[in-house]
Amino acid sequence: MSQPLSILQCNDVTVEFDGFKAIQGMSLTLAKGELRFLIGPNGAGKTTMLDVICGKVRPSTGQVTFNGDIDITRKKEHQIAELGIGRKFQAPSIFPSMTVLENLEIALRQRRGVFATLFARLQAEEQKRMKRQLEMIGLADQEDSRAGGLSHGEKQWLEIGMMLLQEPDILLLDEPVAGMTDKETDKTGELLQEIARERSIVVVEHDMEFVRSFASKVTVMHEGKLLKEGTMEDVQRDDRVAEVYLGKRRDADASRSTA
Amino acid sequence: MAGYAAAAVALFAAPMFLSDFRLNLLAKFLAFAIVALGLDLIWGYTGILSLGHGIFFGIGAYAMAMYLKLEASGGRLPDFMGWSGLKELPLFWQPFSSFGFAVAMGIVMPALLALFLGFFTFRNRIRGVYFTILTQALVIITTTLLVGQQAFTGGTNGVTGFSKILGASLASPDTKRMLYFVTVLVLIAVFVACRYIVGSRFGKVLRAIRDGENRVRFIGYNPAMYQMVIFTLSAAFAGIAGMLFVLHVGIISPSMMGIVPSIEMVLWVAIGGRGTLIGAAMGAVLLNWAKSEFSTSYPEGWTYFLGAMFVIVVVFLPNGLTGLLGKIKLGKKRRVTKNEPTIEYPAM
Amino acid sequence: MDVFILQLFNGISVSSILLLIALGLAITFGLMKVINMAHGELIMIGAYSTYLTQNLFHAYMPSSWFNWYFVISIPASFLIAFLFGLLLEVSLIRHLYGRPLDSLLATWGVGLLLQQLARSVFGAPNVAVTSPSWLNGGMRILSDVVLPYKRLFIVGLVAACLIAMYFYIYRSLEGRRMRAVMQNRDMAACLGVSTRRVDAMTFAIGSGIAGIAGCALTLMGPIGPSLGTYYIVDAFMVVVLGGVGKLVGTVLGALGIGVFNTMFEYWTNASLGKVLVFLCIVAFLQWRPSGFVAMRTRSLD
Amino acid sequence: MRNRKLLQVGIVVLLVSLVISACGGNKETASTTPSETAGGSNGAAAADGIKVGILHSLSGTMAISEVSVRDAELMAIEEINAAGGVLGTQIVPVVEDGASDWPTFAEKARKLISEDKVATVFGGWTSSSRKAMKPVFEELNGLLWYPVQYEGLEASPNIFYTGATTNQQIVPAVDWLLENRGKKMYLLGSDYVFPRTANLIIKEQLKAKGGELVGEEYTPLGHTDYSTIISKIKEAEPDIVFNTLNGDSNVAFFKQLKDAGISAQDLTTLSVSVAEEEIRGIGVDVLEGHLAAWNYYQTTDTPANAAFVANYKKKYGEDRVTADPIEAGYTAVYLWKAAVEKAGSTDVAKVKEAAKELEWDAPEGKVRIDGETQHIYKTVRIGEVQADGQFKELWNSGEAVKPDPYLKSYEWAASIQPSE
Repeated sequence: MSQPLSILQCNDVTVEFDGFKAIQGMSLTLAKGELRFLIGPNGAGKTTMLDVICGKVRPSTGQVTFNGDIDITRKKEHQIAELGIGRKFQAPSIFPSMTVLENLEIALRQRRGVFATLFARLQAEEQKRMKRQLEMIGLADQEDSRAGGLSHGEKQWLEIGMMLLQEPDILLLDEPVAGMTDKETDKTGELLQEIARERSIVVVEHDMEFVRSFASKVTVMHEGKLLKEGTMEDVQRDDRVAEVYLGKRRDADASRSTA
Repeated sequence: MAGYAAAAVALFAAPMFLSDFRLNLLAKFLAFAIVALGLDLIWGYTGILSLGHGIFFGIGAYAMAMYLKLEASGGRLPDFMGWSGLKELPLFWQPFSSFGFAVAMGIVMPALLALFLGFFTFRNRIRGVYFTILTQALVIITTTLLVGQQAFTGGTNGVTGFSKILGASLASPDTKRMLYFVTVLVLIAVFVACRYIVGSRFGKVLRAIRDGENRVRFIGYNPAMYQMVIFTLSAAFAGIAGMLFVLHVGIISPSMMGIVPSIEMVLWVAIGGRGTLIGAAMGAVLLNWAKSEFSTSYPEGWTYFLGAMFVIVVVFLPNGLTGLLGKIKLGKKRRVTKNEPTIEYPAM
Repeated sequence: MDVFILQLFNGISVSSILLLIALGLAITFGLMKVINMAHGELIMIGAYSTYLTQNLFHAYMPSSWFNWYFVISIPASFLIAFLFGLLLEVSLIRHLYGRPLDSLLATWGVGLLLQQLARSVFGAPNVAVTSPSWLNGGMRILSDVVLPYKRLFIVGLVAACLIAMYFYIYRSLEGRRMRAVMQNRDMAACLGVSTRRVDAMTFAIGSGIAGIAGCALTLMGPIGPSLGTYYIVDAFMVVVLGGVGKLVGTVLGALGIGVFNTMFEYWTNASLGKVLVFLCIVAFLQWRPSGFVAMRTRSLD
Repeated sequence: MRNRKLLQVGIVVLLVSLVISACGGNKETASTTPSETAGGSNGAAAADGIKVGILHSLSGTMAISEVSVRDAELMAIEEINAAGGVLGTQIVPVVEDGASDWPTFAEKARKLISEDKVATVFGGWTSSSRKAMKPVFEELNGLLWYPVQYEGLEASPNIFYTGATTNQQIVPAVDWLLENRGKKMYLLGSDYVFPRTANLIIKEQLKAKGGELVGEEYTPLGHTDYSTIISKIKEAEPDIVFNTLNGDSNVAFFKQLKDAGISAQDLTTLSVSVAEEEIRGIGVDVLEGHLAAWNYYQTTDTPANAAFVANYKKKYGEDRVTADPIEAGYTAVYLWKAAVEKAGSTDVAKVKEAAKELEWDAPEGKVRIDGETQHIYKTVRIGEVQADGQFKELWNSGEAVKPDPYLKSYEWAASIQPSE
């Protein structure tokens, strides 16, 4: 059954919260090196879908497999992260009392056991990678600042930087450009395309401008179900999508900060 | 480094300046400083508030007290067992006639209990306030059991009436001085260990857990493991401190393990300054010194002072006296940067 | 059979007392996430208020009226504890929102201060409160089963408090504001609700109910400066076991602890009974970390 | 970063030196100035006075009981000083707070003996505090006067016991109950050493004297709900409840007993920890008719007592009451004074020698120190609570009973004595 080229497969996933079905029988297949956009009106279950993949929410039925044959449906968050699935949350979540550099240090791909970290020394190679990452996210001159003191955009970048240092195979991004300026948004988009050369990415986004500019393949969700999957043109041409979005477009754009 | 060296020298030189009684007091305070260091590791650095450290302290203390009691009874039944109606030494008491066994138990038993508790609670993601209240429940369970099993534990009286350790008389000033030096050495060792832990990547993960436990999980760390390990370590430190306490004070009773002493231990750290090791240790020494100085002359005033101090520090000076001193010094230099070492304690 | 009925009643009675002391806490902890360790001292304030009311009646009212002091003392206790709560909120608690563990420590300090204050004002020994004579005696339902009026009264008092709270929270304008603030503070503020006022009111009401608990406790137990320390941990256990944010959880928590405690105490002894109950609580929380009734949220922390 | 390190170093140095200097500073001054005392004396008087320690809990849960004993002891010292002091010098009390915490008692005892160099110490209430202080007094060869009835099985060479031991309170009380109130006894106590040891003795006594044990129950200190216990008592149908509950638990127990419809007419209870002070906190309405066993009541009719009660009320307020431990604390100070004057010295060994068989007219009647055990001969009294909160004496032992802490003269108690 498993396609050799797919890195992530969600089969018939259903999520229930106290009787309310947030996701109903959703399936999703992600190929290696794919940049996939997940869109849909509020309450469509996009964020919940990311939660299922990264282990934050357990589906009541259905299965999620990683890299062809690893069943991650029942695995814990940290195990899933260790396997190579990274997650960026909607609100920037960095460690505010630690410095930028310290934030990056603990995000580095490394052995994450108690004893490994207790005796870990910062290797020259690791240092180089962190420096490079700092340059890339434009925080090189703030490496010793407390992360809590950064601006909102800087925090977003820091979190992306942390995620890249984790070197995951799949990146799950929840509204990465929320609160960014146009320039920052463009830069992020380019970065995502660059990353997608070696890794797979799933982006949940409300900013249609951004989606249109950078998406190759788009999945539309509605009321917890798959509505349409295809290229941006396919999706835009689809009647049902238009129906869901028309008249609702304004709402969706206005309340970007909720999902 | 120079400051720490000076502090160590001062501690080693203290016997030359202090009377036996004062030295004994200082030794007791230093034992308390060890508990404070352990508490700081889990509270100041990891953000877990345990109001149950009195138990771990107490278990360590009881282990040592059992050895001392058997040593003092010289083969006969310890006095309290007699008046509780026991006719022979209970089985679990017997190995405590060995000093080595007692010391090992004083460290291992609190650590194991913490490991056991931590294994379940942290894995089940009981944290923040819930964990804190759970530790209080544990305190009630332990003290009620200890008090209830008088024949085996000495009940509310606890265990007291010791005479010698490893053949040396506990009453002699030489032994006391020796025990003082042992306490200083242990404190330094624990302090160095804590410094290492805090500075290591492990320590950074701990702080990350304090800032956002779930976020740590999505980076790929298992916070439960880290919390368990640090909680266990902290309990072991408390156990060591308990053993030293018994040697200096000559008694342990459930009243040292209850809810009030457990909260007081947290108070030392809060007032000294959580999140800095030196603050925690100094808090323990200073507060206890002040207590023994002032509580006598003004028992009522002391309680007011203690309560007010607690409220003011927690509400307005979350970084304790160390934080306050830091602010004053920085203020003088007119140097305020983003780097200022104030720590935000996020919602838990 | 007689003993069974009596023990069942005792279980319910113990639960009702637990519920009464935990109700105020359920509000301050459950709705505001403030861990008020001084809750026990607010109970103590309620008890001393009752004592003062009694003394006032002794001094200024005709002795035939004395029996009715208790009727006055319930609102009086509520009011005095309410005022103390208000003062506490305005001066301290409002600096502690979002820092639940710090609120625990700071209010413990407040508790210490209040205890010492009571000691300075009323002296260290217990004071005596004479129960009104209409609460003496009991209802004989079987030849050997007497249900004391005082315990029945407390059960009724708890029911009344619950109903009053239900109407306040779910049926009044103030209550709606309170729920709005507790669920989404920023949004409520945007809509013109004075969150400061609501916070202060909520905390004060929680404190006031502690005062009523204190008043009721004068019927059953000692009245002294350390009165609160006997009940505070039990009260927290009730709230934690019940789950945060819903009154029905608190009711279940109180019933669970009260009934099991009575049963265990009957089968074993008081010390072991207590240990067993606490062990059960610890075990139960491992299974359901957020208590009987849990509210789910979607936020990260 | 560098600045931060420097700062930390600075703080360390500052704090360490502060502590050391604080501790050290006291060493220099400790020998010349005594601690501030609640008695209001100052350093000047200390230079030519005899210092004695007063060590009770002035804070914490035990303060309820112990503050009054401190008051009585200070009053005795004041009286003695007013009459010219002891050996022609004034007594200077050094008051310390045991804070209801046993290790603190040990610490303060050590301070009083080795730092303040007091001649003797009056102090303690709970058995636990005495057990904590005992090794200190024995190690440093100090002298402690302990004023509260206790569980016996102890006779330290460094302690004088001015409260009752078991054969001066519990044993005669049980005898009296078996003779006058019935055979079926229920033992109820707080969960600590005194009740457990007392009940151990009572159980032996019941076996020997044809009584019947129908139940035994211990509740944690601070227990406040007695509904289940009362159910158990009802089921057991005893003639007598022998009550060794302590402190606040008594309030809850008696209030709830009355609510359950059980009055003193239905069931005899005899308490050994409820005295005049406790009655005020429980309320006379629930206690009236219940019994207690002590060696002294405020109503005890001796000339010394009339003066004692009058002075105490005059000094501390008309609403205050005297009680057995208060009287025992007061008596202890006078006994020590008498011993010092007889010995002509405050030296511990000499005082102990002089104290043997010493007699004094205490408020409770004539007392005598038993040289062998360092306990005192006391008259046993069983009293009933009256509507005014005072006791009416129902029975007394007639003459002072010789103390026998190990119950050696009681055949049935053989199994309780330590096996040596």
